Amino acid sequence: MSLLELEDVTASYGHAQVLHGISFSLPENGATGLLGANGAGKTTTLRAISGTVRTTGRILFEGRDISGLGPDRTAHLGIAHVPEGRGTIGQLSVRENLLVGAYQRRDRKQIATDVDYVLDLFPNLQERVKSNAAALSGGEQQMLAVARAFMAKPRVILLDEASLGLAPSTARRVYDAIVRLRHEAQVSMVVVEQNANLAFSVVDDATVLETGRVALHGSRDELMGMDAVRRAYLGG
Amino acid sequence: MTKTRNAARASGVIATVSIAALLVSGCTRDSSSGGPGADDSASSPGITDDSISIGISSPLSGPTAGPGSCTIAGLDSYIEAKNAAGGFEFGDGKTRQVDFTYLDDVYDPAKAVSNFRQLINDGIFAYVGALGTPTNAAVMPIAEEEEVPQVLLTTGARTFSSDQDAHPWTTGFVPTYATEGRAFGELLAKEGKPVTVATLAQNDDFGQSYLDGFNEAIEGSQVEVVADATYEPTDTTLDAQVTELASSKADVLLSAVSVTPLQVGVLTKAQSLGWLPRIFLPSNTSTPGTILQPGGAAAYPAVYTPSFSKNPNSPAFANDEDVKAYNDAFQKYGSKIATTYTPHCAWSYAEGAVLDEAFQGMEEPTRESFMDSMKSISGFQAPLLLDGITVDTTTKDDAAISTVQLVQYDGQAGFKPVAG
Amino acid sequence: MATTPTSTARAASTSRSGSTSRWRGIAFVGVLAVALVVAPLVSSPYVNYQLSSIAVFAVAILGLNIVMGYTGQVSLGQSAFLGLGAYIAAYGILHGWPGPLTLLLCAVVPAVVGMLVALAAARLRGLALAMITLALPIVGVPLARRFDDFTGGSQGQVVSWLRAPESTGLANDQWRYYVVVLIAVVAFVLARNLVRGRIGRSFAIVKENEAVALSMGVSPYRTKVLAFTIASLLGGVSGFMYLAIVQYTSPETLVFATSINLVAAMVIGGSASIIGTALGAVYYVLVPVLAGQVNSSRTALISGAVLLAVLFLLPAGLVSLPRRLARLRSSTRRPHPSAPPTTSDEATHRASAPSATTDQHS
Amino acid sequence: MSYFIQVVVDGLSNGAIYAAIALAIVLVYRATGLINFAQGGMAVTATFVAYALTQAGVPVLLALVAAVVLGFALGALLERGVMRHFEGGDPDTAVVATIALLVVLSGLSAFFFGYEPHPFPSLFPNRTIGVLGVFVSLRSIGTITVLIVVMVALQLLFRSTKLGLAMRAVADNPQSSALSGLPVSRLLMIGWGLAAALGAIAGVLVAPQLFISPGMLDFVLVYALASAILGGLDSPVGAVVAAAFIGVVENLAGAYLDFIGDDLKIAVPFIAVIVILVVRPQGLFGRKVTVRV
Repeated sequence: MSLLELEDVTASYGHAQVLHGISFSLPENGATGLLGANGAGKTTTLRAISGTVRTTGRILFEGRDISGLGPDRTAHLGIAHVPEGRGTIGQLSVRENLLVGAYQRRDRKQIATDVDYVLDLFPNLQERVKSNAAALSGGEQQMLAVARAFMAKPRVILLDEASLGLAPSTARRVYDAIVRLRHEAQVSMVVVEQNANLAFSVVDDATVLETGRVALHGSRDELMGMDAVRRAYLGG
Repeated sequence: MTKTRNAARASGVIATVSIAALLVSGCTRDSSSGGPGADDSASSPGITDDSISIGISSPLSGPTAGPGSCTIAGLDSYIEAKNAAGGFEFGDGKTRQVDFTYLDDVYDPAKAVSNFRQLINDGIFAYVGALGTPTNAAVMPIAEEEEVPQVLLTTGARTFSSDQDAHPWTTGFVPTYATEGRAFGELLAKEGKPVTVATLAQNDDFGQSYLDGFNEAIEGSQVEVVADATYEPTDTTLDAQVTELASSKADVLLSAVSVTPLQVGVLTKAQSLGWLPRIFLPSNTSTPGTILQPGGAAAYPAVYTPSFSKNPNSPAFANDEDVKAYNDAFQKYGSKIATTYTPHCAWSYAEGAVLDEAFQGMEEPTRESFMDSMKSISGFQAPLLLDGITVDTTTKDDAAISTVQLVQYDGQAGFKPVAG
Repeated sequence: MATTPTSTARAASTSRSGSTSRWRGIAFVGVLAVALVVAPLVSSPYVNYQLSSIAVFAVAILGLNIVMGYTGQVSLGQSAFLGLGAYIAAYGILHGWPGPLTLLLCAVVPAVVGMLVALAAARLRGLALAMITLALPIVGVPLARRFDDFTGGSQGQVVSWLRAPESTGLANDQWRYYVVVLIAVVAFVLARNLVRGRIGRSFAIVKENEAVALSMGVSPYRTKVLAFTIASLLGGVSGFMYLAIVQYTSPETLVFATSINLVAAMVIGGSASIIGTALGAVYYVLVPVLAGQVNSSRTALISGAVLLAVLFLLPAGLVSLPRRLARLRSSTRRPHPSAPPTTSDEATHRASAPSATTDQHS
Repeated sequence: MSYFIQVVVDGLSNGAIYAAIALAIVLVYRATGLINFAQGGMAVTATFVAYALTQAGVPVLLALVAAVVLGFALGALLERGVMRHFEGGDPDTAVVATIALLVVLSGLSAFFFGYEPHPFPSLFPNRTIGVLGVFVSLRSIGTITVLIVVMVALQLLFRSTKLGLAMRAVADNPQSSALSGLPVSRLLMIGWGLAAALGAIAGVLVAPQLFISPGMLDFVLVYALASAILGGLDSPVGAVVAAAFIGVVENLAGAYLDFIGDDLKIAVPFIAVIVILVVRPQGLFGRKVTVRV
């Protein structure tokens, strides 16, 4: 059974329909990518999963239909959404942001261990653990956003454009940590990324979206072998 | 945004709303009343053979709404009671019902002007009894321009009474603040011995007129002002001012404070500092139930206040005929408008009687005739006025009531005449 | 998403009816112009006073809308500039200065004061900025009382002026109406061009995201100072207009409550909308009048309830009424569940905008 | 000298009044991130509940408890019934909605109790104690004591509890908080409820001095807002210290600076606040936030 499965999902803002029937699935411990141009519906797909946009169709998580649940409910079930633009809580310190991530957990001792783990994973955060999130650099904020998502002990992390606005070397470091997280913590991921090179360093397979529809699906190697994909997303 | 299309649609909204507004006010230029020479007929707007309409705009919401509502409630009580008893008799031999319209101006001059224009538009004959210095000041020039009577105003500012030749359509009703201040000064000057005084005054024409009247009266006497302070009506407390004045250890405190909680604060603070002067309070903040008792005024050697009307709640007047009539009428009509008593309720009731008197002297159904009659009342003992206080509108430089009696707090719920 | 759903929808609707709507627009302006010219000739002095009041407060709200609606900065001090303008006008008229010069000073002096305040305050945001702007009327009232040689103190100043010239054959109320409406129309046309132009775009970018503004070479600080300066200028001009129709000014002109009511009227009319500004002024003037006709003793309660009701039905202001109606009509045709609680289109719009901008550059 | 101390003590008792409301402002800002004009309306409404109860013969302390409970319910109800409608939309609209609530709440209070101020019984004995020629009322001492307790409680709530952390997170960034699984709606409801409950305490503390009326807090709110902002907005301790500062500075300026006098003393704390904010935008006790690009 897949961990997460979308069946013919549509989504709209007001009268503008953005998704026209998306289907894909994510296996247990898998990582899948969503590629596509701007406006293809990648972000909206993530929002559909986390319940911040109105949808039709079925979204199955661990076999249960979660469509229609709000973000706090889906978070409770184990879906952590790292939104585009990072979404750290600016007035709270790094540590407090991490604790907010762990809000729904009751295992205090394990929370403390996990805080140490993510601070180890992101040494930059370790140095600034008492600073307000708003005072962090873009890269640090992105690291904090990922770390905070991890603190919820999710089954799946939805990662939206983690490299946006970052210098290439910083983006690389963020993705290195994400790869480590995926393997060490056994967490599944849905990755939306403009930079397909970065995306392919994490995911096993990917779905290409075009104007709200699935255009293509394939494994990482299949997609990287396709000229069209390479031209569009790999800068070559 | 997409310009023209939305613009055209929204403009539809504007147009609709504006048209609605015009319809609500329901009138075009031709039917407008008011202006001098606008009417060919003999009678002024707002009066027919069996009715006359008058209007008022006072604060009915916001911080001054308490007194504001009372200026309407008392007048309304008098008018409706009289209407119910058959109506008002006029000097031209006709009996008319008074049609009374009141509006809320939130103590905002622009709203007062708007209300006044609306009332003229609705065809009132006269504008009577409004409360508030800035609001009435803004209305006065328009009243002159439109030649609409703006009479018996419930404000003690001198502007409305001191030069009636310059402002022929305007008269004040209650004693000016200067009259009250002068009464205090005269009392102290008459004692003929050295007295030190501390003054606390609101930082506006109310406070200033009070001090002016007081200073005029003590000129050349042995009374000396040794400390003075002012306050803003918006201040939270006056503790700082009282502390400053207390350090003067003056014999007398003139506390020209018009805000109830602040006046109570003054009374409590001074005694808490161990300063127990004789105290003078203005007529609008000396009600025993809401000010003197909560402020512990009984602790002071003497608390004086000028008075010209009977307090309908005082046991001393419980059997007074006027008070009974007032209480009945107020119960029936005014209590719908004002929930809490301030002296303005009694004043505006008395004002109704003065209006009645002016109607009786009015020989023609015109505003000119009304103003003539309004300005020729003298020696009239209006209901609820204290014995010896009479209405005199014949002076050209003072309000309709130009005398006050000083009374002294009896330590409980009432006042007694000043000893000596 | 590069294009937001709302703008897609709007773009579609314009392309569908491009030229007809332009003609409709021109026809509308023509009708409006005729209505504005003819209205005072057929209306009573009272109606003219109300229409003139709408013009006065429309200009005050216009200033507020530039700083709040278009640039996204809080201002709770607009009444101070209204009052300042009124006092300057009163002083000028009583000292025999020519009208146009007085009007000019009513614009320039508040603009300078506003600019000085903004130079200090524009680095702040949110509540701190609210605080500083709020201090203006709070401190302004005792200042107006203190300098009574200039202001007439708490009694205020009656200024009887702006009588209709004999040659026009107009009554005073008509003449004053034309004067204030002319000023208002000029202010609105200038403001409309301003917000549609380059400066307007920098306002919008600063409102959207100051970081993006910086990256595009727009200084948020300078933009905010400019917006405050324009707002104060318009506030001062509205003070001149206030004196023209009320013929009186006192410390009550600049009380804090007026600022709050102006903010409410601005939002009710429509934030960042020129037409919304005019609608806000209509609301500001007429609702108290209508409330008074319902029940004079309950004006506060009625006004508050009306305010709340309008906000509930039209969160984007009166200006969104046509759009709202259109949506209602189409949603009765095609049943639609009510909007999700946390994501309104506006929020989506805002969240997706920075990415759209970045993408254009990559 | 004793005059100087008396002026300072008077300033502190004024400051206590500002501080009571400032704490409520800090709470509501911490919990909702809004400039909440309805704060004063909720406090006055809850205080009127206490007033009505004392008029019916209920002891003040009991009336206070009832007002706190009803205040909480009122705040939560307004959030649920009114403010939730505006969440996620234009913040200006939400602020104006709080203005509308203020107008409606004071209109309702006026409907039942009128606009005239009514005396309100004090929780504390109406006596004054004098030490070395300086006098201070037991009411002021009692008010300050209660304030310190409330201040410490708030500080603990925000700094050391999960609820406090969650409330701060929601006020700052509701979307992200929701994605982290925080029950945003419920937390906002609790925030409004607590703000109104604290408003009830503040109202009952200051009403004996100010008298209860629908407009009781209109001007105090302005001072309180200045205190809250000067204190850094997210610091209860800062708000109280700033309120004391404002009260004392205002009184000293009125007493010792002749050109300021009693009329312009209101300007002094505001100018001080402006100067301090320009130099230190985060306020006296606020944490510095540098927004990186």
